[in-house]
Amino acid sequence: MFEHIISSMIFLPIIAGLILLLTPVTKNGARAMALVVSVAVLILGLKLYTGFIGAGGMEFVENYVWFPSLGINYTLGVDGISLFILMAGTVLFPSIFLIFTTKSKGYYANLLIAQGAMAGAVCAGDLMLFYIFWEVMLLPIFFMIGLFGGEGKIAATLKITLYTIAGSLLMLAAIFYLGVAFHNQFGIWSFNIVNMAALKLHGTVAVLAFVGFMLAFAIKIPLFPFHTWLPDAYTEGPAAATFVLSAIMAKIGVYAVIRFVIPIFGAEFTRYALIMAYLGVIGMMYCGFAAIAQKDFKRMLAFSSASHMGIIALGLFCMNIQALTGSLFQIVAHATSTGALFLFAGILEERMQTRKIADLGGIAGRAPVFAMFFAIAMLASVGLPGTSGFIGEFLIILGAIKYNVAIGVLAGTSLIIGVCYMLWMFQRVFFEKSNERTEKFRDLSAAEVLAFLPILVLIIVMGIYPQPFIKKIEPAARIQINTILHNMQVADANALLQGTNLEK
Amino acid sequence: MFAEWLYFGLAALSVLGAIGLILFRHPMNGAMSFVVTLISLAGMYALLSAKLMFAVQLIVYAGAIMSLIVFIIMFLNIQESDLPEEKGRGLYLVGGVVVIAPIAMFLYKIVRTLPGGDTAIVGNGFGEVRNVGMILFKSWLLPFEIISVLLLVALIGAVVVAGKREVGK
Amino acid sequence: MEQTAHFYLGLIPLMPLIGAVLIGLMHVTTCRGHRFPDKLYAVLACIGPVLACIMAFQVFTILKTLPVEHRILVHKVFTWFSVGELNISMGFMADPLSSLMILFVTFIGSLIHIYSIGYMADDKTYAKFFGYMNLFLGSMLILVLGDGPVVMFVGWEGVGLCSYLLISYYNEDSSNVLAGNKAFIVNRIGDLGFVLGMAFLFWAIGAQGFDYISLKANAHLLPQATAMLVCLLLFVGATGKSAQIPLYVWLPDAMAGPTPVSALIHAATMVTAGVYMVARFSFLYVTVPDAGEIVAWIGILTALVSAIYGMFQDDIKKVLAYSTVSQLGYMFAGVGVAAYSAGIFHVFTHAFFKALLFLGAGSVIYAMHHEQNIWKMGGLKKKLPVTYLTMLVGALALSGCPPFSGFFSKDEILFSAFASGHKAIWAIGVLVAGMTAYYTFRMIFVVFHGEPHSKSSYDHAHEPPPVMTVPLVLLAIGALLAGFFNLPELFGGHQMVSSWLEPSVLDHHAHAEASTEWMVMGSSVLAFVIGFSIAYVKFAKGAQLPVFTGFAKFAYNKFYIDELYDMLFVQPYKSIGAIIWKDFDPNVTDGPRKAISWLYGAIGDAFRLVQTGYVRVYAIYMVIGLSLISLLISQTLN
Amino acid sequence: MIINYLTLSIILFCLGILGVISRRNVFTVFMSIELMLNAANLAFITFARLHVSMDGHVLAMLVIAVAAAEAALALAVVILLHKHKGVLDTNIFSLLKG
Repeated sequence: MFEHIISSMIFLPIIAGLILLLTPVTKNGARAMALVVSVAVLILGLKLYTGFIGAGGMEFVENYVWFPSLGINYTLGVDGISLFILMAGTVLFPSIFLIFTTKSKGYYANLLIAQGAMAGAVCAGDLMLFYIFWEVMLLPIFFMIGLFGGEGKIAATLKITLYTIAGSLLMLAAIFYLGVAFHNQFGIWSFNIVNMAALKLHGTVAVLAFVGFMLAFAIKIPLFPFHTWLPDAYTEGPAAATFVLSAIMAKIGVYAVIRFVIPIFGAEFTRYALIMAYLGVIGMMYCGFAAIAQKDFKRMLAFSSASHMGIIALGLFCMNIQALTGSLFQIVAHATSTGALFLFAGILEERMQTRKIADLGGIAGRAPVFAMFFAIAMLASVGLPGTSGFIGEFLIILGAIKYNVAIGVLAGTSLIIGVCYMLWMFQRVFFEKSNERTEKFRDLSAAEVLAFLPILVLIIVMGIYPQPFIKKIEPAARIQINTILHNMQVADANALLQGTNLEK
Repeated sequence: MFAEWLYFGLAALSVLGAIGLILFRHPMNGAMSFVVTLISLAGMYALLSAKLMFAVQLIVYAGAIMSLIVFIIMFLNIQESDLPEEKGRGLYLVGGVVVIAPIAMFLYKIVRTLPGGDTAIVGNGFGEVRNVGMILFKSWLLPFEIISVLLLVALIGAVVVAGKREVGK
Repeated sequence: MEQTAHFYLGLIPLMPLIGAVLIGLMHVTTCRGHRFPDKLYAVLACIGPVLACIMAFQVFTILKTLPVEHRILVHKVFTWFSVGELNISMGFMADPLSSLMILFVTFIGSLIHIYSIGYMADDKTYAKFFGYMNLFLGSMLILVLGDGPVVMFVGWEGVGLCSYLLISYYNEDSSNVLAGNKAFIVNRIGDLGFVLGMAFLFWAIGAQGFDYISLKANAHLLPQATAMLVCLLLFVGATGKSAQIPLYVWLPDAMAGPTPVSALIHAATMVTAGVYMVARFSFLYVTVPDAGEIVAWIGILTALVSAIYGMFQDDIKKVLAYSTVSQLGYMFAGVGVAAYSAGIFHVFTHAFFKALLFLGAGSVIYAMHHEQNIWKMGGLKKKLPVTYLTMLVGALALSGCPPFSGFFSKDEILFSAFASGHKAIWAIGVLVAGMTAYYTFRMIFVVFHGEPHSKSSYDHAHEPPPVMTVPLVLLAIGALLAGFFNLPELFGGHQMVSSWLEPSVLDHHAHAEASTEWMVMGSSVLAFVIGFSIAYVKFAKGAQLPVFTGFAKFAYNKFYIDELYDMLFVQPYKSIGAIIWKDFDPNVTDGPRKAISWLYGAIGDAFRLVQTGYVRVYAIYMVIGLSLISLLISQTLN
Repeated sequence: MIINYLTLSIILFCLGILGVISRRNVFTVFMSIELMLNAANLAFITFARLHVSMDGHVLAMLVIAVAAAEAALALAVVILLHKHKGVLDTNIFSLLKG
């Protein structure tokens, strides 16, 4: 089991989920099983984390030939980039099963499948394998929103599915193109990511393939202006689906940019990074502004999440180590803070049977523990020093300033924008006078406190002592940055060469 | 030479029969016309040394299937008023010919590329019951069995579909 | 000896923080069931600050034993985060500047905590209040002791958060919460300046180390333009935190919190952070005198504007709030003209008399059952003698009456401004001094002299318990004597504070003739006398609620600045949000998607026409297709 | 000549198509389909003769069997149709309308 630790982390939940779907288990049995499985995965994950060296390369590699004729392999591995996304999912999942006690069997089964598929997408070392997991992880979300969502669930399901499928089909085409290009250049078939980095791409087709990849990831992240599926899906989806989407799945989009786009499309990446960076920062401001106009707290959180994703995406495109490390750190930080916020929103919605901010108020007086927990997650989300949100945001702003002053200054405004809508929402939901609806609000139960405690502890620990995390992230980020810098030098040299040619 | 004449005679008959099938308004007339085609086709089979098929065509097709059809037509006692009004029939026919002509042309072009061969009667028991039977039950056993299942299914299906008594009340 | 000091350095901010966490945990775990007694919380809350205060004294004395050029202790607790050339340690530094700051921060903070035991006695969420207070003090100590700008920023944001929590403490009333939001958001605007300043500073000279010592050593490498930019951006941060133009609007609203909170914000923590920061970065500001000029002008204009506001307020706490803004303006004028030690000295004396005034006001409010309007008080002199006397000391110090502490510190700033050639700033400063005397004694006279305006509450008024009056007396002594620490040589003093701060701040020493010094001092005293006399004439014999007209009305409504900001920033922000959400997002951003789905629908509708439902028609389509294909392929055959 | 037989097969097949698409009487349509089957059979048998292999015969026989099965079912449907609607019009089947 331990030599196949990643495979176990992927397939244990998937198989458990399928078993749940196929057998007539009661909903409590399903929940218990899901909890046990996710805790087992957590134990595996902790073992993986402690065994991880962090030298920058892939570790815990598993490699088996799958389709020899096409060079498609079953390749898995983790490095500093994937480790934390994997761990974020692993740590956060058990709490869902602790918190949501009243759902049906399918709810838990789908969550388990999503967990496994996401682990697979993060650890895949082969483009085709990645693509398969990438698509599989959408399926449970599709069912969860469609089956357990709110009033507009069908429209939301269609929207998210069509958007993401459109993106990923373009990516599939780009993957095929890469495979063929690889075969043409080296005479063998391979979809291995490490091999792909050796590929030399030129011309319009390369740009198209780059766009294919970027579009798929931009939709998943979501980068402005591809974010319009997000508010609907996050709002109408059940709490756990929203949690999975915002806390982990969106991060896989960011992860995929680092993992695939930077090594394979280095030249295109450096050429279009500025546009992407602007998209990121515009998305941050745009969604931040949209958030203040929301009357529905879940939709507001959705926009806030999209706004933060803009900042995280910005960090990718700044092409320096601070911003990239910040981005990767922020991935985890945002997973914990926004994940927790959506879980709180789920609890709020379940207990109050409303999503309208105007219907609430005075909850802090009824439920001080809930209010305090919410406040901690909220403060992490607005990037207060001492919480996890600050480190990443600070590093990204720092890196952005170096990359481009205008972008850096705009990115800095996230400090203000975030706090405006968050505080205003907090005021209307938790402060002011309570009404007959919120009078009845029940504070968190012991099990819920237990479920949230690890998340909150993580938020604080990552804010006060982030260095152990950064130490594992930085070497992997440095490799990517070196790739980028190398590409920039090559581009400069080419430009120089062309210049001298013109002079002659 | 005689075979040549015979072929043209039969071909003319079969085409006329087919045209009749398409043109006659009443299905009874069409069916009769169609029988002519079937019988002339049986002659064609004979000319092509397919002795067993000649017999089968006459007995099964012209005999059994067509009599079933004619029986049903008579059974339903079709009046002029039962027939659908087909006002644009001529137009459809002309249009159809226009549309189908390229298909025919295409097929004909393909056929023309085939090697010519003579159609003299082949002896040695070619196309006789014994030899066809040997092939049928040796190399075509599985399709044969499947066809038998198909016939069974069709039989049951026909009974179920046509045998609903309660409808029409 | 130094080892102990290092040990203390880490512990000083930790003490109140531990208290905060402990109280917080106790409060949260017991909030639904049986609560711990309030006394326990009170003791727990006061232990942290008092211990921190004792340790601060220790550090101060240890530092004093060291030779002047070695008076700097750095204790790096752990590497906070390190990415590439960016290395940030969670480190604490004690030098003359920060040791002086923590000394009075912890001292006054402790007194305010003790005072709160009495003031908050009948509060339902006693524990929560003290948890926040401890957190506040801890954040301030981190701010002061941090060994680099990033660690300072932790405290910087921390005090912002705590001010939010405490201002919106009575959170059932939405106006209080709005005031808290305003404080936090306005502070955040300043913080943006701070962060950007840090970023520019880092990319310019931060690679060799991003703490004050390395920065100071490398400051000469900084290009002039960058230095200017960094200084201005950092000053934006300072205007947010220290309530200067244009970000001063939050401070008066911050009066929504309990009075001890106001005292803590105004005296010991938070608002002085901006001045401290400018002094801390004096090594940058001296390289660009233009930046200092801007700081000084903004400071003195703030002083003037808020003094004007202060003359027309009718809420006792608002008068004090504007006086704080005004005094902060003085401090910035001081640091702006490169008289850093004078600025810090004013911070020091101001901490005493402003804490005193707020706590005194708290006593009055406590006695009057949470009545804050000065026109409903009056004649309280007899009922609250201790409060009256201590507040009088505070008022004299605030208005710069010799020999109270405020006189010396304010005079030093004015003198520095005059001597360094900023005559206009000096002139405004003297004018503001007169106005300060006027509105301070207007408040004192209306509240304590004359006839009671509200008989019933006057009858119920009584002197608060000793737990509240003892801190008042201690602070009054401080307010009286603090000025002597920096007695100018003119009076035979040795300028102890200035020489103590010498190694930390790069003072610009302006020298002038003794006669000039006498002239400057004389004009300040004259301004005080004039302001006091006008107040005496108008209010000492009792006065009624005035009706404001013309300019007075304009000033009473604070020049409508809040309304202006609301119109310029808040409403556009909300409407942009609404436009994006209601119009732009569904129509423009989502437009392509909608267009595509419409296209699909249209194509589908078009194809519906073809679907007649007649089998024969489908067969015809099939044949037509077959025919077309045949035609195509026929072309290739001969 | 082999080619003549195949040409006849083409002609009959095309007439069959013509019958299917231009007529609305169920019987005629049905018999037109039979006609197409027969055209195919003729082609099978011609090819069998061409290659002197009897597999074509077997196939033709199987086609006849299928035709028989089809006849049985189709006539059952026709009877039902006549019983229900009293018409023999193929346009009665229009459930596929979009």
